[in-house]
Amino acid sequence: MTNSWTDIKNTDLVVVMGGNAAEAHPCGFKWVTEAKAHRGAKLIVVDPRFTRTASVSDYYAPIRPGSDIVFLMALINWMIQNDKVQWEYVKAFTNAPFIVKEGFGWNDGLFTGYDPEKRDYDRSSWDYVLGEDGYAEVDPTLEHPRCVWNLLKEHVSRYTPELVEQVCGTPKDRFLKVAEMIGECSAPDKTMTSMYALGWTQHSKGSQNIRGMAMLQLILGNIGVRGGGMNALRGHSNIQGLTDIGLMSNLIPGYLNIPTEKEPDWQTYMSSRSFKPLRPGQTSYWQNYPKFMVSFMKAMWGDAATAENDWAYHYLPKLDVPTYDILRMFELMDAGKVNIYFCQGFNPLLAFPNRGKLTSALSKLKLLVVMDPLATETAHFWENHGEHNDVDTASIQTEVLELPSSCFAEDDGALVNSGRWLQWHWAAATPPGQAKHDTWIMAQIFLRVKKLYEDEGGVFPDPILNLTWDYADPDEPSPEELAKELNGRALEDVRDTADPAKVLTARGKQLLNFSQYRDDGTTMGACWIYAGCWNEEGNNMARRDNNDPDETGAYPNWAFAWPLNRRILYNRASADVQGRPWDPSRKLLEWDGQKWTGYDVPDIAPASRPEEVGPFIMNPEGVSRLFTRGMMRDGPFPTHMEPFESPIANVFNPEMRGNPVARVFASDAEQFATSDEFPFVATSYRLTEHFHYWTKHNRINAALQPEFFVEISRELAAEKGIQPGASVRVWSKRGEVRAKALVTGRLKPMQCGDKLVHVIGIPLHWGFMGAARKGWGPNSLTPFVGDANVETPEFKAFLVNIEPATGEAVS
Amino acid sequence: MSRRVFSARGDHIESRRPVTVSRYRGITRLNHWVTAASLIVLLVSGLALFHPSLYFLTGLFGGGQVTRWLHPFVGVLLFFSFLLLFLQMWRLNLPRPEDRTWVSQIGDVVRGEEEKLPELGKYNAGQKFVFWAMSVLIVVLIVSGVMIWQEYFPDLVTIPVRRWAVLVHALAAIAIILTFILHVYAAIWTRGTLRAMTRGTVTGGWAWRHHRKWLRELAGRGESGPAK
Amino acid sequence: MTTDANLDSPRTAVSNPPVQPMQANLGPGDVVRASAMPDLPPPTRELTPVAKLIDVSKCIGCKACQSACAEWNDTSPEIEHNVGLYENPHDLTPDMFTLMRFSEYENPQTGDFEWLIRKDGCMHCADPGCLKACPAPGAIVQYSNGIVDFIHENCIGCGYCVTGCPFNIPRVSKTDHKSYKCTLCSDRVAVGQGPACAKACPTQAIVFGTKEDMLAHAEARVEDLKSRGYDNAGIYDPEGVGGTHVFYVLHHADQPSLYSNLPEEPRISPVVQGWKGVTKTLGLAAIGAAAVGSVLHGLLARANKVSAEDEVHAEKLVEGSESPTTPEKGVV
Amino acid sequence: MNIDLSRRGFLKLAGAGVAATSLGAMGFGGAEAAEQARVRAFKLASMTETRNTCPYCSVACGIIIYSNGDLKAGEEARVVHIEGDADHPTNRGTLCPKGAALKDFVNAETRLTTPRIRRPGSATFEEISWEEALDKIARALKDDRDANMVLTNDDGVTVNRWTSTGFLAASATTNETAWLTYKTVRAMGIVGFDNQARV
Repeated sequence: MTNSWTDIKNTDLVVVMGGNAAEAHPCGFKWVTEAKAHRGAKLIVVDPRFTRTASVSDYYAPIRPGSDIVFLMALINWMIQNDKVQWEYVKAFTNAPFIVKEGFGWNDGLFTGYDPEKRDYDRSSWDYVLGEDGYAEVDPTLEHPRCVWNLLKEHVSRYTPELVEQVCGTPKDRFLKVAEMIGECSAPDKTMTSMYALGWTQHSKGSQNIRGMAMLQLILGNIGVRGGGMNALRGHSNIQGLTDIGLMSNLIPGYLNIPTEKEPDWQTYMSSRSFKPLRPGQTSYWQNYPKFMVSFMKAMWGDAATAENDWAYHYLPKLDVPTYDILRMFELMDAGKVNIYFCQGFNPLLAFPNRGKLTSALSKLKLLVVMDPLATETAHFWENHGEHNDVDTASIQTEVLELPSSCFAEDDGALVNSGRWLQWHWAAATPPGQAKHDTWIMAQIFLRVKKLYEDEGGVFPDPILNLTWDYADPDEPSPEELAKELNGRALEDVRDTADPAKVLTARGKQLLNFSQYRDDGTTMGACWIYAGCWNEEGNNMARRDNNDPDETGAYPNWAFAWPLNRRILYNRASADVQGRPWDPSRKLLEWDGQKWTGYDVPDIAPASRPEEVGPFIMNPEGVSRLFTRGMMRDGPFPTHMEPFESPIANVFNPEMRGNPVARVFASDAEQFATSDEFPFVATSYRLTEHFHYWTKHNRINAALQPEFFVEISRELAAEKGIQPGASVRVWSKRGEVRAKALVTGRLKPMQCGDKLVHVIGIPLHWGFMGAARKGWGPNSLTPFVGDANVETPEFKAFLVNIEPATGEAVS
Repeated sequence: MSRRVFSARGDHIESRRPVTVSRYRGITRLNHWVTAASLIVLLVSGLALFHPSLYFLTGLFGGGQVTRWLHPFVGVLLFFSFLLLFLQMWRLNLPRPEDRTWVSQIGDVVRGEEEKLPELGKYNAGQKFVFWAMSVLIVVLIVSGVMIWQEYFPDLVTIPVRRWAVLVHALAAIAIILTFILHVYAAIWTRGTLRAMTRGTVTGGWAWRHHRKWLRELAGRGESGPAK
Repeated sequence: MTTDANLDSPRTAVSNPPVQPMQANLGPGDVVRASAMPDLPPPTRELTPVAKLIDVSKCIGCKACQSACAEWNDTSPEIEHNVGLYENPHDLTPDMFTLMRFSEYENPQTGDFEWLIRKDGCMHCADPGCLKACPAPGAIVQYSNGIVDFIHENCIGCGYCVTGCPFNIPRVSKTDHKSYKCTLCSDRVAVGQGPACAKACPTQAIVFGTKEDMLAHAEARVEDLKSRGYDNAGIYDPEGVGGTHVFYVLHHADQPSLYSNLPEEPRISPVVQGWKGVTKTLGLAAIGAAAVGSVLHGLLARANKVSAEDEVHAEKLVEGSESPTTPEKGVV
Repeated sequence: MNIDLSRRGFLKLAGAGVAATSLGAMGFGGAEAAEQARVRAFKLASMTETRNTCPYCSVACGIIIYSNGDLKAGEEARVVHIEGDADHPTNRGTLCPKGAALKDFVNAETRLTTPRIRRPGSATFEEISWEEALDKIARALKDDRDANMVLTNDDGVTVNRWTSTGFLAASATTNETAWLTYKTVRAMGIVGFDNQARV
């Protein structure tokens, strides 16, 4: 989220598209009802289903799963056609005036540079024209035919209300009403917020869905302002934190990157990262990359990381592929190339696509280690549960260790919410039986491996032997010690760069914030964006002052928000070019002639003059991007792509299947179906009564939603002879499930051109463990393909068939 | 021998001097008293739940929960017990022409001037009234009672029907209590009656006075000893 | 941890529950009506009426109220089957005091689809049918703040409350044979807390406070709904049961039955009124009169006795000196 | 540790616009001892309060755990009730149906209480000691790493990556657990590293 949950109360219009906030985030959705009740805000829901969010909306429009880009680009087109643009914002705060290279273009659904063999684009033409001074050329009048604005205008001109009706199945009048309501928010004193979640991410072009809305929000001037923003409602309590800390194949804490093979040394690695400004006077904050990186290396390896050995750069693995993400790992596992796999509080057997493949892959492991508070399906994947997990137990040679871990009620520590708040919590209970804290388990594993290397030697033991482990109790590092490492500490006195005589933080003390990070090895800090969370003022994550001056919704003294306790990202953009708030009644920051003041920590150097320094300081341009250059694999603008399994051919290019650059493994490609055999569109989702696969272990939640079901329209039920509450069989090319049929008027067939599209809704909360009735997850059916940029699986649009179930057994 | 018209099987002259007449067999008496006891339990427990001022009566059964549990079971017992009585008695309780006369001369009945009344078989019209009233009310009570029997039949009928059932049950219960009072009072007021249900016999004079046709039929059969 | 008794937080319906021992503040002195106790002593004081307002238009049907209710009351609703509906459990049960009911409605005026979700549960009627019907003294009480509570120690499990309730709320347990329903969290209210459901409700579709405050809030909500085109928005606080201490804001107040058959004009059924009113009085009177009448008749009137003469006649008859056949005319 | 609570309540019930209907207004001001408590005994009396955060979605609602026993005092503690924290700016004491039933998660029948192992081909789990389980893991890791660590690629570039062992991190563990996990996994050179954010 660029903004916070509590900030939503400041909005005038909430657009819930690609999510179902009322259902998945009820207590966050509270702030929508607040905005409605107190500001008279309106709520629009665009969703294939009439959801619980839709039930309290002011306006609802249906949409075919996987067609969001058409809807979003058509909205942008409508805004441009109807002059619903926040012109001052667009001109000053976006890259609309930037001139793009001649080679760039779009044809037949593809951008220039496509190589079907490699399934990849040559992105060299997707860039600005650079002047001799190294700066990008711009045309502030937006008249240059190659400026981003004119290219965008042309790009979206294809997306008409008629196309929306044809591709999305949204009636034209519904689309136009939505466009009108959104268009009002182009006024500087009106804001709209976008609340989205996995309804947009779980597509093979998920990143582009989000880009689409982000562009719309920029055009309306809604980024950086109170009540605006792009608000990704993250699904789990700490996936924000785990991502911040970089628990992903290619990440280093604070959104730094694990190097690739093409970066064999430190200099090469650094050269492509500390971006130079693309416009004069801009901040380009990533110029500080070396400080963050060196401090991280010092946090990892302490004295073993020195300037002489390039901060132990060789200790870091170098990637040969973009990521070893989950999908790739299971692909490798299924090919017999993975021997040991750990699942820490994670239940992949139900969480990833194509369960048949997952079971097959897990069966090829030598050792599976599951650490979890609960008995998960993954830990029991080898156990035969009849139709619900029909495996040949004896033939599975995987050894499985199931380790009992503690849960939230039993440990201290911080979780990071969707609004980037780091909130500390305290243990209230004793773990049951022999259950242990995850920190203890991880420490034990590490210390034992280290001991083996000490005793026996082995392959490249250095990064293990030299890992910093200076904890009071090495067997169980305390949360306090770990949190302090995340914040960072002075290894030598940290001095003011302007006045070296002045010691800012003395040796051994906690760093104040990341402005004190150094690239000379005198500071250590694991996660620069968290710096400030536990400085010499104490544990700021545990702050509990709920004062909110002028009730802006900022709560600046409640816990700690990264970065620098900033509550709204890009908040400099809440004021115009001169630094006056766009909407004085919703002031966030203003330029007082000397510095930025207001309710939030400025997202800009406090003394940066407004006319000189752009608000988007992380970008070398200093402004936001309507055109993303070569930063996304599938295009600098979003272009319509059908799901890999779709009942309709791509309207721009009937030959194109799915996302043309998404990674597809050969065996998975064979399992993509067509609508001849599988005529119905399925989409998967959460229900409010459950949290993923956890709450089915809880008696009360199991009672509130006891059994697996699928939702179908009355029309489809009539067509297939399905009675409400009867059992149905749903199958895809990859597997099948049996479920109860919930026949409802909340799903209606959609007329897309000459095709009537039926949507089947498949909620995801059942498995074969726990208190609820045994069932299946949608992942028995879903295709094994992810988003082209981040590999999030396509769970939201795929093809199935359905029929009344004959008998109970499913083979 | 000739067909019994006014008497039941087992009715016979028990002794001749003085004359005693066997009116109810042991099994019938037992049946009657089971029925009577059930009815008393039912009316006490029912009244306890009917009116707050009588709720204390639940104490007799060990509290409200037990009373609530017991009442319907005793109701079922009563129903079947009475059913047996019914099967034994219904024939002699069918109306006869002399009943009309008896009813029309009810004043003579109350005054005890029985010599003015026609000769009767085993039951007079008043007794028959009690019999049929009991029969009808017990059916009404068991049917409405099952409808409101929360423990086993909570969903047998809809709540509106249940509301009617509970009203009908109450009204029928009042009626059956009134009938019961009539029955008991008549048995006491008409001296010499009670022994029919205790010892099983009545005196010849009692039979002569109240149920002469019955006595005549038994006498005409010449049965003077114990039944063979 | 603060466990200070002098909490500076306003002790509102939405503050955190206390952990310091506190005296429950709802007692016999606050009871204004009790089942089968016509001669209840008058209450020692008068509490301000409270109410729970359920704003159906803000409700997202998330069932947090159900969850919080079961958790707070330590009930354990059964894990049933899905029968093609969102309602789970499928009905109120002795272990589920409140239930979200879902109805789908195609609005003929706007052409829009609407999903109307209503939290069902005890309405805490000012004139409670359950209390009227209950035969067990003190099993159902009404406090002066309006809460109608079942006192389970006194409950006998007869189910008359089910018969009496105009909203079909009480459920009698198969296990302990006691009747259960929403208590409005009387145990929480007794220490100055709002009900668990109101505390949990994410969108504050459920709010709790004095009835006066709640009515004012409800009226503001109705205004908001009217401004959004719900011309028939209104408050459901039915007069037929004297008003309720749980009441609704409805977008279609003109058609309460749209909301899973919310009664249009609820009142205690006349049949129940008849049963608990005139029948009870007249019935007992008739029984009393009959009993007294018999006794008086027995005392005052001559008993019907068998004479010695009758015995002689009988003997003669048995001896055969009198004709065994009935004479034509039965007069001797 | 700044565990002290700000007992500042939100005077205005968030948005409901219901100005605090206070205890006093409801007649609960001067609580007199009732002669005979008729309502259910208040079950939180004398419990220990602990501030925590709901572990489900990322709204991160503030919760208060009421437990029987005080961990800080070195006692065993058992959760008896969990309720929304009314002082928390985001959820203001409210909870969704999952959060409101958190106690059932902590006390679920399917909570794991002892390390278990499933041997190859076996149809059951059997209990195993922590010592044995951890040693087994360490041994397996060392052996697999030594056998499969890729030190250089085909071009002779040092790559030091280990792809035959993978690690899936959680989605609800603390930052501190995450950091310790990160250190361990990265130091060994594991690249098959991912977390729930992927889906």
